[in-house]
Amino acid sequence: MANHSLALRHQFDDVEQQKDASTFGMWIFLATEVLFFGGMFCCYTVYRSAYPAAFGHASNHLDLILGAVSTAVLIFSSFTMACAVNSASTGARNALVAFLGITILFAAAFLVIEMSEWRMLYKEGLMPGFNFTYKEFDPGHVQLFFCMYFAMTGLHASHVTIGIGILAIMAFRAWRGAFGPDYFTPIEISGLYWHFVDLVWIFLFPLYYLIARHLQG
Amino acid sequence: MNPQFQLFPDQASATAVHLDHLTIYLLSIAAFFSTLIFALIFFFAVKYRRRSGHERVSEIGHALPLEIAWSVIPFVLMMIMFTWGASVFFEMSRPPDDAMNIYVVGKQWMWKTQHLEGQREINELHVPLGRPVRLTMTSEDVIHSFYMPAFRVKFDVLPGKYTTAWFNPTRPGKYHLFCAEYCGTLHSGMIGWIHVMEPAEYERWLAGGAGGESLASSGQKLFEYLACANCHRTDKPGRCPNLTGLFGSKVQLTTGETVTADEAYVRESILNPGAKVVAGYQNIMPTFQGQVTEEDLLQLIEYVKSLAKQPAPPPPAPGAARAARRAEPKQNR
Amino acid sequence: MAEHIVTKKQYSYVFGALLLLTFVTTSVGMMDLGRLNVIVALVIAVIKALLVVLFFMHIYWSTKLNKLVVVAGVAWLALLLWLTLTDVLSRGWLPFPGK
Amino acid sequence: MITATVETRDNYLNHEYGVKSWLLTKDHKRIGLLYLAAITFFFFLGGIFATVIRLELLTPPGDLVSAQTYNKLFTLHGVIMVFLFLIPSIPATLGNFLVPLMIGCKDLAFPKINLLSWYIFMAGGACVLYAMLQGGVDTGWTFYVPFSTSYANTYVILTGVGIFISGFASILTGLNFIVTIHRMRAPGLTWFRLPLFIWSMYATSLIQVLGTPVIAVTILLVAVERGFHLGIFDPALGGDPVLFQHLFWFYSHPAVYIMVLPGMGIISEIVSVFTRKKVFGYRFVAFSSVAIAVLGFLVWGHHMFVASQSVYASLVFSFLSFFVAVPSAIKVFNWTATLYKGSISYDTPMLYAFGFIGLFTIGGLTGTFLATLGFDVHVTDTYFVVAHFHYIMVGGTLMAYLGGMHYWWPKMTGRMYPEGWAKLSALVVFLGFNLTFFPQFIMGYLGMPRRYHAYPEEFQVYHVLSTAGASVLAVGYLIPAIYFVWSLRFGKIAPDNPWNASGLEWQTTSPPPPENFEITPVVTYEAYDYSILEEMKVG
Repeated sequence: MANHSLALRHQFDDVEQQKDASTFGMWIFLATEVLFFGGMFCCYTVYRSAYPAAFGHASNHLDLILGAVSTAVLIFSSFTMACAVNSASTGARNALVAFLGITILFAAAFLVIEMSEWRMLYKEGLMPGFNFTYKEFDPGHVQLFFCMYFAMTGLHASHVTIGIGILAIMAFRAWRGAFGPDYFTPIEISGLYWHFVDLVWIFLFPLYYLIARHLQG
Repeated sequence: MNPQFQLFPDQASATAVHLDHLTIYLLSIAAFFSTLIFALIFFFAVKYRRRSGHERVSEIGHALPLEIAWSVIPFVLMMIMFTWGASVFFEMSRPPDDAMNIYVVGKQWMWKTQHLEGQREINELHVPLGRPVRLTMTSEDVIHSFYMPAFRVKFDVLPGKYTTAWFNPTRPGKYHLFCAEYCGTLHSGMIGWIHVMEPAEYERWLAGGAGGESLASSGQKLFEYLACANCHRTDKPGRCPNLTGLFGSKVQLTTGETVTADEAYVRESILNPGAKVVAGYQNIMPTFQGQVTEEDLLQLIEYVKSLAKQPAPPPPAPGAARAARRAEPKQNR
Repeated sequence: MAEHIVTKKQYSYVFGALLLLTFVTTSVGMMDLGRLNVIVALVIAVIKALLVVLFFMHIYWSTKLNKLVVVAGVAWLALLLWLTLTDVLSRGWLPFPGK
Repeated sequence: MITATVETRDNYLNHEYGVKSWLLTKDHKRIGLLYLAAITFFFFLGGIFATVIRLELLTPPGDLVSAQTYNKLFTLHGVIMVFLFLIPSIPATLGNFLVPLMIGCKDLAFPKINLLSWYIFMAGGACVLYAMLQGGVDTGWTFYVPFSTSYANTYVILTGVGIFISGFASILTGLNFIVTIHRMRAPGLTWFRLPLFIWSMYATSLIQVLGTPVIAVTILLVAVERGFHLGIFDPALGGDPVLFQHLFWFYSHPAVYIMVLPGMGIISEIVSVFTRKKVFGYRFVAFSSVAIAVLGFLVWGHHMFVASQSVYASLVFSFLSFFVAVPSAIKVFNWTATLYKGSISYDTPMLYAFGFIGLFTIGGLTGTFLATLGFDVHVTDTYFVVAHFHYIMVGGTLMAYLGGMHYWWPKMTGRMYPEGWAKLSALVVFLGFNLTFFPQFIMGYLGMPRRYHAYPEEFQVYHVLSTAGASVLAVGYLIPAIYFVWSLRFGKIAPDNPWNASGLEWQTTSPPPPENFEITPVVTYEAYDYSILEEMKVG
């Protein structure tokens, strides 16, 4: 009981209510995030339906293998995050810290892969606003494709970066022994956030790397 | 025509009259309901005012029939609004086939208008009485909105595409033209006048202008000046599609899609030739972005339109053949 | 709400499925199947998303309220796309202004 | 556990002192007051801009300020009033203060996030103020592309960032309310025993949570496009300016309901208390709030009938728009029916409620005009629209806000306001408002476009009337500002329940203790059951 009252904030009646409220709040925040990315998905859908051929040409400048690998990497980090929550719930402190560490590592790996893709596109002159020299098929609409690509992957990458920050804090707190089987809501909530970041990429990958490749006509 | 003070705007077109009838319906609905609410509030407030601290109330929680009544009745009245409004909107949206075409280009902060006969005006538009006028409009920079209150006509003018509005003036006179979409510093200076003239007077005005050359022939000159005719040949198969009979027809593209050759298509094909390549041709045309103004584009389009009225020559390619077979203008909509 | 503890073994099954689906979608993406490409890629993406949401994010064992929030988020996104596309896709259906 | 004794009257105001105790507070009541201070500042700032606008429009030529200055004035008026006053107005002040009190809990679910939201809001506001001091912005609050991205040469990005940031304050407030209302209601307080203000706050929060992120990302895209010349909405590349308008109005139309729904909640409270009756058709009024919130997301395209949206989309949006009118009508009729056979007293909050119902009726009816396709073509982007949304936002939201401020002022401060002055100001506000905005309906139908710095002479009569009304209105707003401050020191000490209301917030002391209730209340009766008060006295 003493352990509980440490973690229980005054506005709540009991730990159960507090935990419920926190998870519920996080889900609402994630619904917000869906709509936040949703605005960009809407732009993508409109432009993709209007200029399929240009999107096809542009899509072929992305490295499919790199995209697939980064997807796998991010999914793996999501898996280790789930394992981290599991470890937290069983009170396995060392496992928790280790799994968080692996998650952070793979998140960083994802960022490295993504940045190398960006670098490649920059060198090829496919980065609107910085270096865009593409002159072949329908350059205007190809530029739109890359605008949306960089806007969406950029927003996603910023979420990954924030996620790494959050997970680092969680790992530090876990290492200090802040969590136990009866109090690990922050780990669970960070996990939800991290899985959401994974979710977004699960859609970004097919939209940019897969479905337009054969549309060039 | 523009007195110092008005309660009701000029009605200078049939659409204006139709819209005002709708307005009268809307106003009577509003008058009825607001009077009803105000009267009830006033009546209740007086009748049931609290007397000497004595609180006697009758609790009536709710009454389902009443709730249904005051949901359904307004809804039915609103569906009438919707249907009526939509029919007026359709009238506003569909220019008659015999409408005369006038081009409008908006830019910060002026309206440029061009008549097919070649007359150009700035912040003014002369039109003949009793003939429907279709405006094909575009903008050189930001979004504007072409607004003529006396005709109840308003439509946004966007960069990069053509929008249409139409009106049929029924009263001669001088009417306001406004820009209704905020467009920057001198937005309120982007105003002008619509002059509705008797047809004979209009003919005199047309003849008196310095123009002399029709839009289509200006377009033809431009077509030759830009050396378009080197590839788009009309006498024999060239490297590019023959434009005779093109306008208004269906065009098959290399992607397998079929598009209608309308103003937007011609415009895009000049500025961004690679976007829609006709089946059977190579993507070899250079872009003319930056070389032609919006007004030049309108002249070129008008020239391409004038070619549509000529009979089509034998087709050079299968795709174009299909297009040519349907070449009579405006039947494929 | 009783907390449901998911074992690492269960997680690893989900992970395996996700990895497999990624492989499938990538391979299919390399083939030209016409319109089918889009359908396959999106269906697989939705399946993957469902796996993540239901199991990694515990929605499968979660309260109705949390499920409702997920549905609401997706529904509102659908609303945004649907009504925007109502406009974008129907432009130029008739020779009306607004093309 | 703090055991406050009744004698010392420990309350949230005197519990702690000092600037730090305010700036680091996690008490929802104090945060509500922090918001109150901030939005009052923004209201008067926006009001100053409105004053200069009205003075400029006194004469047809643009002779008082330059065209560029005028454009900045109406842009800043719009941006500040919409994003920094109206949207946070009722939810962040009265909502923050009242939601936990009304549902009988100690605080919101996430007090730290609540404080954070105030800081985020202030950061956003500071950005807008900084942009204003640097030279302002002239795009209109709508930020239409491509003007905002490529043509305006003012501080668009800075203002956009300000709006982006303050949006998160709005999201967090909404999130906090939803969780609190779901999870923290007092024992016995079932959904259908909730006060209608809570229902309306819940509906409002839904919109804040689901709508705000879309405007955030839209503004972000505008800022990025402007900063790096990407071309996302650039027509020269095939980008679509109309797409921007879709994204913008997806939020900005429902945002109108963020502004007016809380107002409707306040009116339900006030009408009930001052007629001593339950609100007629409680469930209809409650569900109509949620219905408005949901349907409000389906109608945004009625802002774009002439924007070159497809005719079919316009038809769909026009049709759907009429559905929002039904729940709005239900509310108005139910309030009116509540008066029937009541015991009506004319205290100041009730005067504001009368004003609200009348003005909202006019605003709502003209709203259905604007949803009517053909009619909208003529009046959109004219003063008709300006008049319509001021009837909703100023005649509706602001009247309700002032009514609510008077109603809960005793609870918030422990002091009564001077009743005579308050009644006078309510009357002045009502008259001034109508004089300001009614002529604008006529002017709009005559064709006077909005956002005009100079205008043709035939409209002058209406502009003069409008400016005259605005000066009356300004007086009407200054009077409460003065007497509210005055009452903090000289007002009569307020009893715990000055209106004999039955809500939980009135069962605690005025002002409430830091923990709101000494004993967590248990609710056994429906909202607005005034017979319970008699039983309590007897008991």
